[in-house]
Amino acid sequence: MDSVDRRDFLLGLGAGGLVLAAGPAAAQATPAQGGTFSIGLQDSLDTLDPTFSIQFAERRILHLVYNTLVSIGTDFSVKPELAASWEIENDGLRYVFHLQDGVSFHDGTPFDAEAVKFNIEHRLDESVGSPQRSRLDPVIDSVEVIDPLTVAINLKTAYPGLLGDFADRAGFMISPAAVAKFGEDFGSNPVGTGAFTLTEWVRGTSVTLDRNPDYWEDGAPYLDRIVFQTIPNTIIGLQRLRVGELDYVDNLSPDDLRQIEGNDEIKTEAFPVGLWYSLQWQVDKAPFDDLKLRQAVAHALDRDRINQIMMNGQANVANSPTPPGLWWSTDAPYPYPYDPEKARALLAEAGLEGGALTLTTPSTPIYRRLNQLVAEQLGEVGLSVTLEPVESSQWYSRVVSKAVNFTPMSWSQRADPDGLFYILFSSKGHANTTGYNNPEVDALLDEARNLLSPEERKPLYTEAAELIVHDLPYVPLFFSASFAAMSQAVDGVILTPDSIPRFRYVSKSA
Amino acid sequence: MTDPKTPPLLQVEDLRVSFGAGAHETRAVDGIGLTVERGRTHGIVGESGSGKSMLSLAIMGLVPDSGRIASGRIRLGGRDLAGLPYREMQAIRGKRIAMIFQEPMTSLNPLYTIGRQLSEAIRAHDRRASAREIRNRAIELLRRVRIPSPERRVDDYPHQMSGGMRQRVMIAMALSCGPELLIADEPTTALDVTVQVQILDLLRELQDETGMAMIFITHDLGVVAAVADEVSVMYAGRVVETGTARNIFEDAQHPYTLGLLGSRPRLDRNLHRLPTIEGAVPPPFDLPPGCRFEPRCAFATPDCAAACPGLRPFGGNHLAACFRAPVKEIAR
Amino acid sequence: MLNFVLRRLMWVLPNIVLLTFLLFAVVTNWLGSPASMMLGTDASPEAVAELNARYGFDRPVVVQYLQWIGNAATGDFGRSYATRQPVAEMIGPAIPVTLELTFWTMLLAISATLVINSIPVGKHVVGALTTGISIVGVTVPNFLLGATLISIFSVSLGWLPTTGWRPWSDGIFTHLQHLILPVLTLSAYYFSTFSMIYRAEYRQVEQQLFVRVAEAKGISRRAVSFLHVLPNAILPLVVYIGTSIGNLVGGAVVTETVFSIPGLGRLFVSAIARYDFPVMLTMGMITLAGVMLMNLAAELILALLNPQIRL
Amino acid sequence: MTAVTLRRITGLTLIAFVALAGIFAPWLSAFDPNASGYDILYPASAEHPFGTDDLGRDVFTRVLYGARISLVIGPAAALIVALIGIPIGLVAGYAHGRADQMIVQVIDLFIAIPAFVLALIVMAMIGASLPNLVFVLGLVMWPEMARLVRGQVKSVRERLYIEAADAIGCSRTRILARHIWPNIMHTIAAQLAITVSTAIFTAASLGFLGLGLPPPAADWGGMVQSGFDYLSLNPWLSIAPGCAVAMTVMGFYLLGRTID
Repeated sequence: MDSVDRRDFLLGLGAGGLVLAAGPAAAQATPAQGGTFSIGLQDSLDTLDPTFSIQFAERRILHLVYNTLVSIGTDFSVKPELAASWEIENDGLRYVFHLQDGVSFHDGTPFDAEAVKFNIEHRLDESVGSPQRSRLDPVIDSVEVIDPLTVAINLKTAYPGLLGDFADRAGFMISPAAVAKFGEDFGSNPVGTGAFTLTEWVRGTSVTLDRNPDYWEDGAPYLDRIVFQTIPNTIIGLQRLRVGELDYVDNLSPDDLRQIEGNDEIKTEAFPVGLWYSLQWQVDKAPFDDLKLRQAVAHALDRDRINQIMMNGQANVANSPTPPGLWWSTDAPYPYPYDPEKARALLAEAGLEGGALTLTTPSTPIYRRLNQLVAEQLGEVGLSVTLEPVESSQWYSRVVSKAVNFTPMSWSQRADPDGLFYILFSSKGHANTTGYNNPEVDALLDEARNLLSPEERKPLYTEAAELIVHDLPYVPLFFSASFAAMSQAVDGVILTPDSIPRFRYVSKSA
Repeated sequence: MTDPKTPPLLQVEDLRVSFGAGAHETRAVDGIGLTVERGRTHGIVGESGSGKSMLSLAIMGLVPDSGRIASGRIRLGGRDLAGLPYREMQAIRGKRIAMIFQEPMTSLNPLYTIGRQLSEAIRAHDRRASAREIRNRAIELLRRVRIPSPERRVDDYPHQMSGGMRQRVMIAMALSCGPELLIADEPTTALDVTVQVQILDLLRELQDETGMAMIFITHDLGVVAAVADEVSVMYAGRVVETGTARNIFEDAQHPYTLGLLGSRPRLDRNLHRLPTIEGAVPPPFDLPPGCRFEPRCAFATPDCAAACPGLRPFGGNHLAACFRAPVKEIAR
Repeated sequence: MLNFVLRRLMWVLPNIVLLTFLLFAVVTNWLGSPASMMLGTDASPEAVAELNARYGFDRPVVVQYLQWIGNAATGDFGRSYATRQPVAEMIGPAIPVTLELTFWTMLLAISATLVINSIPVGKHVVGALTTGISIVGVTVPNFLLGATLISIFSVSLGWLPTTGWRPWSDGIFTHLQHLILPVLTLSAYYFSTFSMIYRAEYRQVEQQLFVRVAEAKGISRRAVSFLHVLPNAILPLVVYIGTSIGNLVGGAVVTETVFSIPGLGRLFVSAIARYDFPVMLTMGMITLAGVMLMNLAAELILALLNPQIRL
Repeated sequence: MTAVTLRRITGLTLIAFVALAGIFAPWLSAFDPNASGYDILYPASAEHPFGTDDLGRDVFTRVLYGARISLVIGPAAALIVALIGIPIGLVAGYAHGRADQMIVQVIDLFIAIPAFVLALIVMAMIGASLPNLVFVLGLVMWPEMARLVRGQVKSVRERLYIEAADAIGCSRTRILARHIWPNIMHTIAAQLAITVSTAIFTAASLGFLGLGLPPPAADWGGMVQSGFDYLSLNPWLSIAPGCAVAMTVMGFYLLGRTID
């Protein structure tokens, strides 16, 4: 099923304290050359134009066809990519990027400062209609070409997430000449600077990418060809992996792994940080404007049971939006432990015993499972819950337009706390779909945004997190456990914490 | 009449055609004997349900799948055809024995031209003939059955022809391989009276030309009188009387034959007639225990209900199956 | 004949126009602004207004429809809201896929129907067997059959690929290998419906006198069955296929989904799920046109087979 | 026993079997069809004859309860088909000339629209729920019924005695009720049984495409779909509800199929 991507990666400046397990990139000294790498792809693809891409699955291909301005590592650190280095000036209001020399697009046109300027202005152009515009427009003031390999971006306001955006969709550099040539068809004829070029795209079936012989990074790529093959579900993906039709399948749950237990030819790896699963509602609208109802729901949910059933107990129950182990993590106790009696009492106080709720259910299996458990548990405290199915691809736009009041949600983790906290919980956050507006939280987040050192910022986020968890715009549920399975012959898949595997440096031994 | 040295063309002996098995067994044809000499015409007369059509199908080897030849022999020039597999019969059907049917309107496949259907009959027994040759032969056959401008009509579809024309086509088809025996199953029944006469004339002429023998099945004694040399009268699966045409028409012995003769409209004579036979032929699954005609017979005695009479001679080859025969005297 | 075809086409066109207009009106009224779908979620009201004006979504439905149908007549069906591709480009590659799937399926279903039900030997056994199979075939849903076949031949035995579609360029063997299970699944249903209709008619035709006549000519049983009974018994089947092709589309939708075949059925389902209106509309039109053309084709075939019908 | 009788008896037996399973579900199974459990995707065992699903629910129990849903959807949809299709068919069959022509045109127009595709579109638009599903099924299936009824009325009318009744001045409703209806009743009843089977079949197909009843309803089509992901862990998850659909559909189909 399609899933609209909102696991946007927002990277901060000070990723200092966080070290996650390094990916398998460094495992092999001399990667094998050549071969075809086949990947099972469950989601559908709409476009390979990063300006318009909103499907999550598209980005694993975008990372092959294009380069981003900067990149992130498995430890959330920002690394050079097309920008070899950069300076941040003027108290974070001006970013100057020094570009790699000698990079050209697949069509032979050079990648230079003008190209960067075109890319950013293209996304800002209202008539283009890029979904990234609303994100960038309030932040970016102007783009200046200083010399062919130097470009400066002036901001309207300090924005610690800028580099994160440039490691992500806003940072994919497309060929201005190709945009002029293909116009609206650019999405089917992508031209970037990446390690692979699009050879064939049979919609709904496969995407074939061939190695870019002129790729600018030393050595890479190692493979001759990467093929993404559409699979209808994981069972068929795993089946094809077993018979060798595929080399790689991911998005696997702990239950899925049971199907390949004991197979020596297949290895599995866990994604480093799971998605933050939660329930959200509109706190400024009946019935969820009643804190007692929200608390009753929180008390009614047995999150350990949910973890046990959905994730085989391998997920981490979430007590706040932040998983343990990050520099801004807190170990504050969760104020709403599983307590059905208390939930009933709260409902009685609120006069909502026997109430009826509608829980929006996107057509993704995991949400469908989650919602049935939620409905069951809320049913036990006397709340009758109707599940309203919504096609996945329609779901998030309905959440944004506030047509949905009560829905499950999942967000990927960000390298900087400003990432999730600001967009979700600030009243000005662009992804604040709950109507949550707590001036105290706003003040704390604004203040933390303009500070640089983690030590100074941590207390502010800790306080904000406590307020947020108390106010319950979201009920935190768990951080998921998600796995990738691949042939033993495969090396160099990088499982980043943004849940987008990177295949650029993959090699395959014969 | 009968040359003792050469066997008759067709000799049917004690033929039984059964449907079903065990307690459910019914006999559509029950112990029939029949002899057809070369070049002669044997008429078979009976009401519908008497088994005369099944007899002809049995001779053709076309008993429906649900039935079978239970016993008896069908000798064609000495060779027994009964029980021959479909495949072996294939070489005989159409080639040595041909058949024409009652309903010319439905006896041709509506999807094919008559030329094609004729060609199929020719090719079935002559695989070496060229397409042109076959077509010429088809046209020639149409000419022989007096179809005007056969070169044109050969490409017509059946629905473009009248009933009489179609019956001529059927006859042409039957003649295509020069059969020794032609079985004509009520060939004129469905046609207008004037056309009937034409078709009968045609058959007679063709018989003179080719010297083939004919089994002519009908319920119409008038027609039999016009064509047959020998006649057998069938009732409920059995032959009740057989003999020369003269025997039957002038010296009928069996009450059923007399009944048939009586029920025939006669314009030439205004004789006192026997009452039309009441009732219908009993179905093969519900036969009376004794003489099968007993329930309808004006002359029946209790003996008739007790046992089934066999054929008895009444001079020469004239046979009849009745305990009370001759009955003419009784009737008078 | 030509006259007849033209007359019928004159009748088909207004029907398509009427039905697509209904679809158009219903969809635009129910789904709200196509602009918000095109711009995505965080579109500003100004952008929506501008796009509305640019694409003319603010005009009356009739005007919009006329424009659409006008463009459609020149082969321009607009662009997909979801993929921004021209609709014709999206649908184009799906057409041969579905056509090929349909071709093999029909070939298998029709030839199996005709052969199995016309074999002159062992009629009782074969008859009882096909009646049984037919009943199972029309009542077992495609997805169950598909799932069972996948679970047996792909998952357990590993003989055949599970799902997917490979183009001819991947090699004929690979291509056909991926076709086996979907074609089997789909033809099971068709074979069953076809068999029922054909068998009933076959038995009627078999009783006809001309069949007896053909046998009396001394031709083989096979020739009688296939040259005389079959061509007559096939006529109602032709009519049925022509008039019910639309209902057969449903099976293709499910089967293409089960086996992830990038054909029209799956495209249609995904367009419906995403409210991808231009694709939906074009697919709707293609389906209707297909149904009506199949009706016409059936009549023509019937006329070709049966000399008694004059057009 | 004729083939038709044999089929009817088989059909009724299947329907009775499914109906009894649905009615006595609480007695046949100790489990709650919607209660989750910790035994996720267990294969078939004595305790769970069809194993458990991805929420640890007993598949056997859910298949049993699913009978209730199917046996509501099928007959309810057939009722709607009857309420729309029969009157229109009767009117068209009895009307002469232009009126008949117009109704036939409308019926033909609707028949030209592939029923399943129409059902897909409408379901996607109005959203899944039991009443919506029944409504959509009724909406797409009535033209077939109308066409059948019209044909039946026309053929009965052709028989002389209706003309005679017409001639002696019987009212139209009286003719319909006294002369036509008794003659076509059996055909319509058979067609209704077929309609029930088609409705259940279509509902299951919609469920399989994700447009059936929302979870946690024990909707057979939806169960097949969600079980598809786990065919190798517990094939019963898809196969058992799929077979239940086939059995029910076959039951009604056999009941309604009067020709060979």
